[in-house]
Order: sequence, then structure tokens, then C-alpha cells
Amino acid sequence: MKRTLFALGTLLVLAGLLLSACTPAATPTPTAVVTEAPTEAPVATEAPTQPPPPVEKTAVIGFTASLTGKLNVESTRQNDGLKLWMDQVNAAGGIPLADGSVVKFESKFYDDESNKDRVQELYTKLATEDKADFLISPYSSGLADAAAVIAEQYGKVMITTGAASDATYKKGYALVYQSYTPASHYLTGALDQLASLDPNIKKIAIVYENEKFSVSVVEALKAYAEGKGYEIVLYEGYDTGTTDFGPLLNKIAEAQPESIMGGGHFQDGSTFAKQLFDKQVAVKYLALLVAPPEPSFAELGDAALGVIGPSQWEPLAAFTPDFGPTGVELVDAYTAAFGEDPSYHSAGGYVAGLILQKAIETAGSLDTAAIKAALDGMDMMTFYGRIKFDTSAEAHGLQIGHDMVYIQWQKDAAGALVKQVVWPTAGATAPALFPLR
Amino acid sequence: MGNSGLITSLVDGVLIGVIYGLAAMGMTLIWGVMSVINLAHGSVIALGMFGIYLLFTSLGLNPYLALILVAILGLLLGVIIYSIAIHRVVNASHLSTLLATFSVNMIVIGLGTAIFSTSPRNVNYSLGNLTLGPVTLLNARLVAALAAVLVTSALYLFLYRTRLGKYVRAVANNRAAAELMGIPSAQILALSFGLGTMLAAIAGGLIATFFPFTILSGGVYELKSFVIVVLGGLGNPLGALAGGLILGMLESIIPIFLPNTWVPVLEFLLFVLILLVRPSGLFGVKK
Amino acid sequence: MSAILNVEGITKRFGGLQALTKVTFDLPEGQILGLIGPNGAGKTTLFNVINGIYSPEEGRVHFRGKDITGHKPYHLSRMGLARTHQIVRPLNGLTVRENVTAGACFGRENQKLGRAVQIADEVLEFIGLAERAEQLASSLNVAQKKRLEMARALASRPYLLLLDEVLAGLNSSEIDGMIAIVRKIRDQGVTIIMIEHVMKAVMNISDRIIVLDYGQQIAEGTPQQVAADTRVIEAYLGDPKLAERLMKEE
Amino acid sequence: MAILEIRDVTSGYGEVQILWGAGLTLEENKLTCLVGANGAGKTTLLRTVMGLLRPWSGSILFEGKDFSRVPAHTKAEMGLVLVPEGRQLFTDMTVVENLEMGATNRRSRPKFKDNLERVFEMFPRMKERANQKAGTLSGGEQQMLAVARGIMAEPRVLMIDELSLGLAPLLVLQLFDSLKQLKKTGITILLVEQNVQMALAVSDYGYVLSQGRSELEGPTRQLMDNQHVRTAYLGL
Amino acid sequence: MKNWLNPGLWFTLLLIALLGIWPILGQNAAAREVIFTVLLSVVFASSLNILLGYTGYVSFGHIVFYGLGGYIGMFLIERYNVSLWIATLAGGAAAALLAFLLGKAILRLRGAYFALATIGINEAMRAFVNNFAPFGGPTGIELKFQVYKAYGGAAQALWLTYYTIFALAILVVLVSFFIKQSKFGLSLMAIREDEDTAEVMGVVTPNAKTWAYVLSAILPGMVGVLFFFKNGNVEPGDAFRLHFSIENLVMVMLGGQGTVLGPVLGAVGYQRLRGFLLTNPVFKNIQLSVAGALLLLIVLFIPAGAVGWLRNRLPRLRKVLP
Repeated sequence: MKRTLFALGTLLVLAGLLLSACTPAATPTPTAVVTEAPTEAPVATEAPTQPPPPVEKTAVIGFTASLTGKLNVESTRQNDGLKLWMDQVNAAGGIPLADGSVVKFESKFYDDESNKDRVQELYTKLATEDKADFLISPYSSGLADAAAVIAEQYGKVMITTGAASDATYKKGYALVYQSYTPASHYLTGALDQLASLDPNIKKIAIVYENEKFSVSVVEALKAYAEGKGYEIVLYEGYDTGTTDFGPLLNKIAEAQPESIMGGGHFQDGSTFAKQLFDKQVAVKYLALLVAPPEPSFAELGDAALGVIGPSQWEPLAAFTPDFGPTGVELVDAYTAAFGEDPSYHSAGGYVAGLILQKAIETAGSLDTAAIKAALDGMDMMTFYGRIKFDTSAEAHGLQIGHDMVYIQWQKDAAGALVKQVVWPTAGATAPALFPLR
Repeated sequence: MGNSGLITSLVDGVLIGVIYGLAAMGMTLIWGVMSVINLAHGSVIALGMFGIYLLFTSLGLNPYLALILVAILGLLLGVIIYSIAIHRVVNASHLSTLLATFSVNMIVIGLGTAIFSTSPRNVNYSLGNLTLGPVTLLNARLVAALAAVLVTSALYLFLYRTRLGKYVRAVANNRAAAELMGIPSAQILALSFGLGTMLAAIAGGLIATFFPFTILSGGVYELKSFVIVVLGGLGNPLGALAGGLILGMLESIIPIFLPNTWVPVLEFLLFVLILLVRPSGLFGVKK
Repeated sequence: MSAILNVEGITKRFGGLQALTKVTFDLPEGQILGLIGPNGAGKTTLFNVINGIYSPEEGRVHFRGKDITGHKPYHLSRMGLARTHQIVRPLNGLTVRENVTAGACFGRENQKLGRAVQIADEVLEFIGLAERAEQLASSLNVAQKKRLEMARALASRPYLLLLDEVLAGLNSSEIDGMIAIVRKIRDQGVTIIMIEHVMKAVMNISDRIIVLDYGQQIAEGTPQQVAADTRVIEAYLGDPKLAERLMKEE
Repeated sequence: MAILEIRDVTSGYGEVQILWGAGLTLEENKLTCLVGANGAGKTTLLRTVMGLLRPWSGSILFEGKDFSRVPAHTKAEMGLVLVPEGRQLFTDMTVVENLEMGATNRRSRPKFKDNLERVFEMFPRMKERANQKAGTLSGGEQQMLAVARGIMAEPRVLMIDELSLGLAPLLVLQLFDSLKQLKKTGITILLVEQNVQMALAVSDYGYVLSQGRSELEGPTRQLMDNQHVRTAYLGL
Repeated sequence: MKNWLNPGLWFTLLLIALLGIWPILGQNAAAREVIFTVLLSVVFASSLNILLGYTGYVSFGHIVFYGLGGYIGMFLIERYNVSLWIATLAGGAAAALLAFLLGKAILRLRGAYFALATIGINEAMRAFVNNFAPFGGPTGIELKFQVYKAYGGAAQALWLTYYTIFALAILVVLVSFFIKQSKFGLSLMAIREDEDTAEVMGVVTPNAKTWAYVLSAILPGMVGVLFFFKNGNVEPGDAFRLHFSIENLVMVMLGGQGTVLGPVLGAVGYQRLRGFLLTNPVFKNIQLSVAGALLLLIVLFIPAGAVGWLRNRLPRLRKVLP
């Protein structure tokens, strides 16, 4: 009896220890509060009138970022873009509301490890425990999808960025808004460009990463191309993480396309471009997803020359914003803050904040319904291009204002590789290099 | 597909196959000597890639020269990993060693991501191309394949022609007897683990000379190594080269008949099938 | 008295090694059969053939009238055939009681767990391990482990019990204790084959003895007959003629 | 002169005591045999002498100095060599490689070539099979190789555990014959053997071990005529 | 009958009940999500323990059952509008069937060979689903937001999946406990200790192993459906992620393999530790390395896991802690 009592006692002590360890309330979880020194960058809004000092509110923006795992690079850029926006708004004194108060922002974010396991757990924590007022999506369509369920459920407005897949916005969400051009439009412009460059080209090979985002891009591309009478001589996927494209390249060489379109993400895209070059596969036009717009694509050297890629945004693209900084201003501020040029992921992060800012200013409050109304009615021009959302029941929140630009790596007078915008012609900074080889 | 396509595919398969074989060789060596499946294998391959990258970009070292340094560092790293993480559990259950190497993998990947991020790197060092009839080859790949064959031969000579190498084989074959002969088995085990990681690091270094990579790139080769190791016979370092060749050929020939994405399905089915039918590998002695 | 086991012309090879050659014998119910021979003579291999671990290249084994050649060990256990191992193989992570309970659970009577525990306790009492029922099997010493193996085999209530060197490594008082137990088991009607090197014991306890040498039966008979057989003495003590030749060469 | 002296050693595995006070003395250049029933503790005694097991009490003297606490590989270095029971060959390595592995200590390495020739002379079979894998040899050849590997270590004392185990009579004869030759070359040998007749026939001096204790000793001719040896073993 | 009185069982159940009820009491959604993740691992790790801890077979690719179950469930929900309950059961059944078929083949392999084969099966399955058009190939299966309407809206649906996993967690403890106390459990443990001896003792090892495999697959198949239903989509990469499989092995090991309480403790401890590291500002950048280092220390110094360590330290706990 005594023994059993002793054993039971031990168990109870254990139980106590365990439960106390499990109570999140008991564990101090300081969050990443962004309190950087204000940057010198131009400010988006007027400073509020001097005295009396307005009542200051703090709005929390919550999101997860891929600090580890395969999406780390893109996610970090996106994160930096958002951070720049927030620093600028806060430095400028915040956003004035209708009731005379001003709102400043702080962010809370956690590592989602580039996978979906904890996305919902972390977003729920953000929405409830951390009392986030607004949510930004994680990078990538897959993760954003899981987060959207939570945002919708807790009535939080979520601006998605880096989440291009169309499917998310066709699920019936009311509070999820997309800042990227949807995946279905990524490569259709490339086809238009190709048609204008050489109407005689008819044979296209589409090779793509066998993964959600890329597949939704090429499915739209394929339908569009077939509609225009192109011959798809090869339509084939490759696995995520593929490093050896040899077998696929042999198949391409065999099919003898005049143009190759497709790709997936940075690593496979740049590897593909490099090996295509190394193998000296003859092709007149090459457009790949995601990789070419990245500045580090230039590391491929000659293999990068002439490669075209769709970009959500380019520093060179000269839009005249009616809200927020100009492209040049953004590039300067970003470079000053992070010591590197912004990529379109960075711009995506920044513009997500900008959309939120415009909506709050229009609504004049932090009330979800008012902000939703502001977002639904939004149609603005930013450094990033036009922003307008679909408000239909079938595709609510889908980005319909923004268009892709297409860049191409070309050599400048000194022989160094530079990115040029080559399509649409209205925004082009240089004529396209054609044919490729 | 025409003949030229087939030839190109075969040549590609052979070239990548020997690299695969080299990548798997370390894993099978470690298994053969101490029956440990090294789940940190992939991360060591990635470290090899970064070794070349750093030596090339920051010190401007010729990548092939850097390879020698990477090999030495790989050996040291292996000995350190063995001493800290493996030695205590080398006689314990498979689960213990699997988890010990897995935690090493977590540590390396975690630190690697923090330091290098997962942004892709590329060693921009070209040796040009070689065109033979229908086949266009990248010289870097040709050199890498040659290096892989060279390293394999060196390993063979070491294991079969040197006293130390024979100690390694003796410990692998019968540890108790080796101890009885006065062979210091603990040191030999550490050396063997070091050699295993050295081979992985060299393979990674060679891959870095022609493929872009990230800190996570080793994982792909680790999974391929499992397949190769089983094809060539667990614990048979030279079988690994043959296994690698088979895998390389399969990867280049299957896509001729099937979409590319079916390759892993067939690969892993073959892997399970061989485990079931010939667990000692295609070239192993059937028991 | 009918034969519980008929072994007919068993031949077993491992690669080039002829482990057993045409071993043939009948075992009447209720007897103790001693199986002796030098190390490596094939005794344990014969056990392994009888209880289904190996299937023989030639020959048949009948147990209680049924042909059991090539049957799986677990079938044979259900049919009432139990054995112990030369090198004890207790289930180390389980307690002594659990070890023996497992014997009762999966043996001939295929008992329910509750009843099996009762049987286990009875058997442990019988074999003298009752006090250690709660201990982990790994904590026992060699003598106790041997008893545990016996207990586990007994708990399955076998018709035929194969004992592989249960006396090896025991001191003389332990040997005496074990012999008494083996006798008691026989007295309960269990037929026994025992491989044994402790001659004092095997000569005393066996009804009949078979001698194996290089996989061949070189002698069979009562202990007295076997002990007098010159081939047995040669096989066991070594060949005196060869020994003589060695000495002469000096 | 006694090269190895074992005094009243007790030892065992874990809590299990196997040796209860065993002792023996090896004279230099003599062949001494140790016989006894299965489980009498012969192998345990060898393992204790070799340093694979620690003696619980008692002492082991090598050339008059206590070395009971010296680790196994140091003992191997000093010239104490064990040919273990069950051969323990490197089955995946060739015969020559096995022999090479025998010659790992500092004293034997320079003499590798000479010793190899010696061993080949003693066991011509080994020479024939020099490049064959040890695992493919027959049982008798494997035992030869095990002994040969022991010789390669330049032993001061060669301990052989169960020389004739599982071997056919003719092979046994050959092996014992080789043993006699070996003795002539001046190696001190301790032979553990179940085949009592044969063991006694080749040895100079014998010990009988029973239940962990040294029970009987004497010159082999004397022991051979001892009725007790016969009873102790065959139980007649 | 006296099995019911085992204090360790009640302690384990109490632990899960306290964990599970806490978010319900406060209707605290953040807590609910945290505990959902924990309970998911409780179910997965405890199921895995039936194979790993009781039977001694290391299944590295156990995630294949979670993924397949998840896919089957999502397929039925999306395509045939089946209710979550039926989908969950179907997911479990599919996993069980796969385990049964696989078991017949690969359970012949032992030790590391078995572990490798399970990896191969998982990778083959992942690659296959990636190519399998009915399951959406790489895009996977997506649910419309309206699906949740049938359960009273998304919020309510999330609570429902939570109650379900709570019930499954209780169930898994009961199953785990009664297997361990049963004759079947004894046969598994005999196999773990010495498969050949078990066979000689009369354990019909091929059958026992197969059933252990099947039992360890069912609940992971079911929770797969719950998880992906909650997420609203399933993709091959998420469904068959080998890493998750290994994490669950770690949990079993942390808590103590072969015990009922162990995997539960391990799952709770591991998930909370990871959660803490992920959200802790000091560690979040190197959380993976910190977790790896902690794991290594445990593997090296407490290989029996928390419960195993306690049992070894305090033998009298052996009776109380199943």
C-alpha cells in the first residue's frame, strides 16, 4: 500500500510539472517587436498636426515567416519589405484615424519552418492570444491556404503576398486579399510577347516543377497557348528538388521546340537555365518562373543571358503612384536598410503593408467591416502597379488590377549582366534580345 | 527517341551515376564497418558543397584544389561527429544510432540555415564544353566523374593495399577478433566514420562544381544514397559505384519512356523490391 | 507404449557441410533420451530440425503420428513440443512471470492470459523461481536463467520437451537440483530429449542414449551399452590410435 | 623457468562467478594443456588471462611481474596471443590478409615476411589458398588459419582454445602434428582441448579444470593413466 | 478486471483529459490549436509505439499511413461530399489495408532493413501520389470554404475536429494500454525481445507482427484526415513528409518506448519544446540546432526515455507505470 501511495505521489508531482510546462500562459513568450530606428526614407503619409499629441493606438500585424526550410530566402525578402513599410509608417507618426487617434504598428511573427504543420497553430495564436489586428500571409500558396482558413474563421483581414495560386481565392473567403498577380497570368504575357517577336514560332515546350504553384501557372499557359494555335511539343513536369535536368534536356532536344517556358522556383529554375546553356540546346525564347527576376540569377553568368522571367515588380518599372513611394524611393530606402536590392518578393511584402495602410486610411478606423469595405472598393496605383480586387462571390479577393512585367537579362555596354524590362512594351526599358541562341 | 538521344542519355547517366555512387560510398562504408545508417549524410554532402563555395568565393581557391582541403576537413568532421555523437551508442540498437545521426543532421542543418540561409549558391567556375558527335558534355562534369572514379580507386587501394585500410576491413568484418589482434577498434571506427564523411564531403564538393545548391541540397543525395547502397549491397563501398551507375542510367533512360516524374516512383519501388528479394544487394553474396 | 516421435533418415547440409546424415530413431512416450556427442556433432542441429527451425534435405519427422517435417516452430509449439536453448534466451526486458506466462499463453493449451498467469505461478513455484517472479529476466544469474527456460517450456504443457544443455555452467549442487526437476517432469508424463555433456547426469537419468559424431549416429542404447562402446570412447575421449601415432613420432 | 603464472584466480561475467580459484604455471618452451568438461571455465580462464575479462581476485604473472590489470591490446603487444574458440577469422578477407592482421604488434611486423614463409611451410594448405577468402575455407583449414594467424604475432605465449572442435579425425591429427612442430620452434603453448587423449598425447604437462577450480595436474603421461581423468570426463 | 485499477492508466488518461479540456473550458482557440498539435502527436506517437515499442520494429516511414489516410478522406469529402466522420473512418480503413498488405511483405525484414524499406515505401507513395491525377497530382486536393458550413461554419468545424482528436487520444491510450495488458501484447513483446525464441514458444509471429502493424496504422490514418480537413487542402509534400515521421519516433523515444505513458509524455514534451523554441526570440533562429542538440543528449544519456528512466531508477514504479 505504502509503495503504491509513493508511486502515486510521484505521478502526481510529475503531472503537476508537466501541466505547468504546458500552459502557454505560464511561459513568457516575448514576441518579436520591431522597434528599429526610423529610417530616413520618404514617408507615405503627412505627419499629424502638432499639438495636442493624439492618442496613440498600436495595431498588431501577425504572420509567420520561413526562417528555416526551403522557402527561407523568398520569405525573408518578403519579411524585410513589410518591415520597411512598418518602420516608415511608425517613423512618420502612424496613420491618423477618424476619431483623432493615430495608429502605429508592431509585428509578431513565428517561424513556420516552410511547412504546413504548425501554420494553423501559429496563426490561431496570432489571431487570438497575440491579438493581431491584421494578418499577412506566409510565403507560398500552400502555407497561405492553411492560414486563410484561420483568418477567415477569426474575422481577421489577411493580405496575402507571395501566394499567387488562384485556387485560394476561389474557395469562398471574404477577408482574404491577394496582392500578387494570380498564377494563371504569370506566363500568358510571355506568349503575347513571343507572338509579337516572331509570329512564325509555333512549337513550344512547357517544362515545369511538379508542384502546386507552377502547375497552376502552366495549366493556364497551356490552355492559352492552345487557344492561340501553338503546338505544345513537350509538356512535362519535374520533381521539386531536381538537380540533374539531363534526362529532361535530352527530351527537350529531341522535341526540338523553338521556345521553352515553365520552371518553378529559384533553385530548379536557375539550375535548369544553367544546364540548358551547358548542353547548348538551341532555343529562341526561354521564359522561366521566379528565378530570373532574382538578382542572384546573374551568378549564372552567360547562362543567364537572354533568359526572360515574369516579375511582380521591377525597380525599373516606372509607374506613377497615386499612393505611397515611387519605385526609386523604395529601392533607395530598401537598399539603405538591408544592404541589397529589393526583389519582387520584397516589394510584395511592402505592398501588402501599403494596401493595409490605404484601407485603414480610407476606413478611418480599425474596424474589420469598414476595412473590408475599403479593400473591396480599392483601386489605386502604387509603385508596384495597380491594385484592385475581385469582389465577385466566386473569386473574392483575387487580384485583378495588377499585371506582370517581363524582364530579360542583357549585357550592358561594359559587358555586365543587367536586368531590362522587355514587356509590356509600354514599360519596356530595352528591346528584347531575340532570338536567344 | 532516336539513337543520338539514347547515347546522350546514356552518357549523361554514366557521368551522374559515378557521382551518385561516390555520394553513397561513404554511407555504405559506415554501415559496413559499424552498422550505422548515417542520417547526417546529406548534411555533410551539403557542407562539402559549401566548403568548395566558400574556399572558391572568399579565398579564390581553384575548386579542385579546394577539394583536397574539403576532404581533410570532412575527415576531421567525421572523427569529431563520431567521438561526440556515435561512439557512445555504436553498440546500441539501430534506433539509437539512427536518432543520434538524425540529431547531428538537425544541428548541422539548423546552423547551416542560420549562417548561409537557404538561398542557392553557385560555383561560377567553368571548364567549358566538349562536343563529341551528338553528345555535348560539360567538362566540369567529365572532370567530376573522373575524380569520382579516382577517389573510388584510391579508396580501393587504401582498403585493400594499406595496413590501415586492412584494419578498417578487419574491424568491419569481426570487431572482437580485431581487438584480439591488438587493433585499436575505437580509433578505427572513428577513422572509418571520418572516411565516410570525407567521401560525402568530396561528393558534395564535386557536385558543387556543376550544380547550384543550398544547405538543404544534400537531402536529395541522401535519399538516392539509400537506393544505391541497397542496389550495391549494404556495406560494400565498391558496390556503391555500380549501384550509382545503375541509378544514373535508370534516371536517364526511364524518362525516354515515361514522364520524368515517374522516375522516383520506380526508383523506390525497385529499392523496396531489392530489399525484399536480395537484401545483400545485386552483387552481394546471396545468403 | 507408442512412439511419440519418429525420426526417419534426417539429412541436413549447410553449404558443403554435412551437419546430419540419415539420423533415424523412435522415441517411446514417457522416456528420457540422452543425446550426446562431441561439440559440433550436430546435436543442436537435430533439435532445430525436430522443432521446425530448419527443414531437412532428406527424411521425415513424425510427432504423435503426424508428419511435422518443415512445420513452423510455432505450429509445433501448439502441438505440444517445447524446447530450451543451449545459450539461454530469456526475454530480457520482461519479468520472470511474464516470460513464463508467455510460455503458457502460446503453448499447447493456448491459455487465456488470466489462466496463463496462474499456470506461470505454479510452474515457478515448482521450479523454484517463485520469489523472483517480479524481477526482470535479465537480472537473473545463469543458473536461474536456465531454470527460467525450463519453466517457460514447461508452462506450455508440452508432450515432448527438448532440453539443450540445461546443466552446462551449473555447479554440482545446482546440477543435482536440476536433475531432480528433470526427473519430476518425466514423472508427470512428459517425454524428454536432452543434449548433455555432464556425463554423470546423463548416464544416470537417461533411459536411452544416442551418440552423434560428425552428424552420424555412431551408437544407440542404454547408458551402460553406450559407455562400453569403443567408437563412443574414441569419439569422446579422442582416438587412442591417433594419439598413439602422435606420441610415437616423437 | 615459468613464463606465465596464474595464481588462484576468480572471475566471471556480471554477477555470475565462473572461476573459483584456478591456477596454473606455464614453463617456457613447453606445451601445457588444460582439459575439463564443458562449462568447467577453461575459456573463461583464457579470457581472463588475456585481459578480456578482469580477474576478481588472484594474480597473473608474466615473467614474474604481475600484469593482471594490463589491458588486452597491451598484452597482445607483449606477446601474449590467443587463438580464440570458434576461430574468429576475418571471413571477408583473404588468407594472407588474415595472416597480416595477426602480425599487428611491433615485434611481429618487421618479421612478417619470414613468419609468413614459416607458416606456409608449416601449413602448405595456407599457401595454396593464400588469396582465397577465409570464409570459403573448410573447417579444418579455417582452424589452421586461426593457429597460423596466432603464430604470425610472434607470440611468447600462444594460447589455443579448442583446437579440434568439430573437425574430422584426420584433420585433428594434422593439426596436433603441427602443434608438435611448433613447440620445437620454441614457442610456449597453452592448449585448451576437449579431446583429452589427443591433448595429453602432445603436451608436456597437463591441468584438469573442474567447475572453475584446478583439480588435478601433472606430467601428461601420468595424467593419461589416471583413472580419475576418465571418470571425471566420461562419468563411467 | 483489476487492469482498470492501474494507476498509471488513470494518470495517463487524466493527463490527456486535463490537456484536452483546458481549451474547451476557456473556449480558447489558440490553446485549442496548440493542444490539437500535441494531441495529434499523442495519437501518432502512441500508435507508432505499438509497433516500435511493443514489437521492436522501427518504422521510419510511418507517415505513409497518415498521408494515405488523409488523401483518401479528403478525396471522399471533396469528390463525394462524404461527411467528415465517414471520411475519417475511411482514412483509417485505407491505412489499415495498406498496412496489412505491406506487412505481409516487408515485416520479413529485420532491424535496419525494415527501417529502410519503410522509407522506400513512403517515398514511392509520395512520388506516386504526385503523379496520380485523381488525387490532384502535385496540386493535391482543396476543399471549398463552404464545406465547413455543414458543420456550423469553419469555427465550429475546427472545434469538431478538436473534439474528435481528443476522443482519439483517449482511445489510443486505452488501446495502447489494453494491448499491453493482453495476450496479444505479450506476444508482441516476446517478438521484441527475441523473435526466434517467440516463434519457438508458439507465437505465430507473422500474424502478430502484421496485426501490430495494422493497429499502429489505423489511427494515424484517421488523424491525417482530421488534420488536412482542418487545413482545407492536402499536397503530397505535406502528406508524406519523412521528417514528421522521424519526429514522432523521437517523441516515442523521449517519453520511453514500450510504455503507455511514454509516447504521451514524449509527444507533449517534444511539441511544447519545439513550440517554445520556435516562438522564443533567443532560439528561434537556431531552434533546429538547439532541438537537435537536446535530442542528441537524450539519445546518448537517457536512451530509455523519461518513463523508462523512471522505471529503471524506481523499480517499484514498474507496476504502476504501464
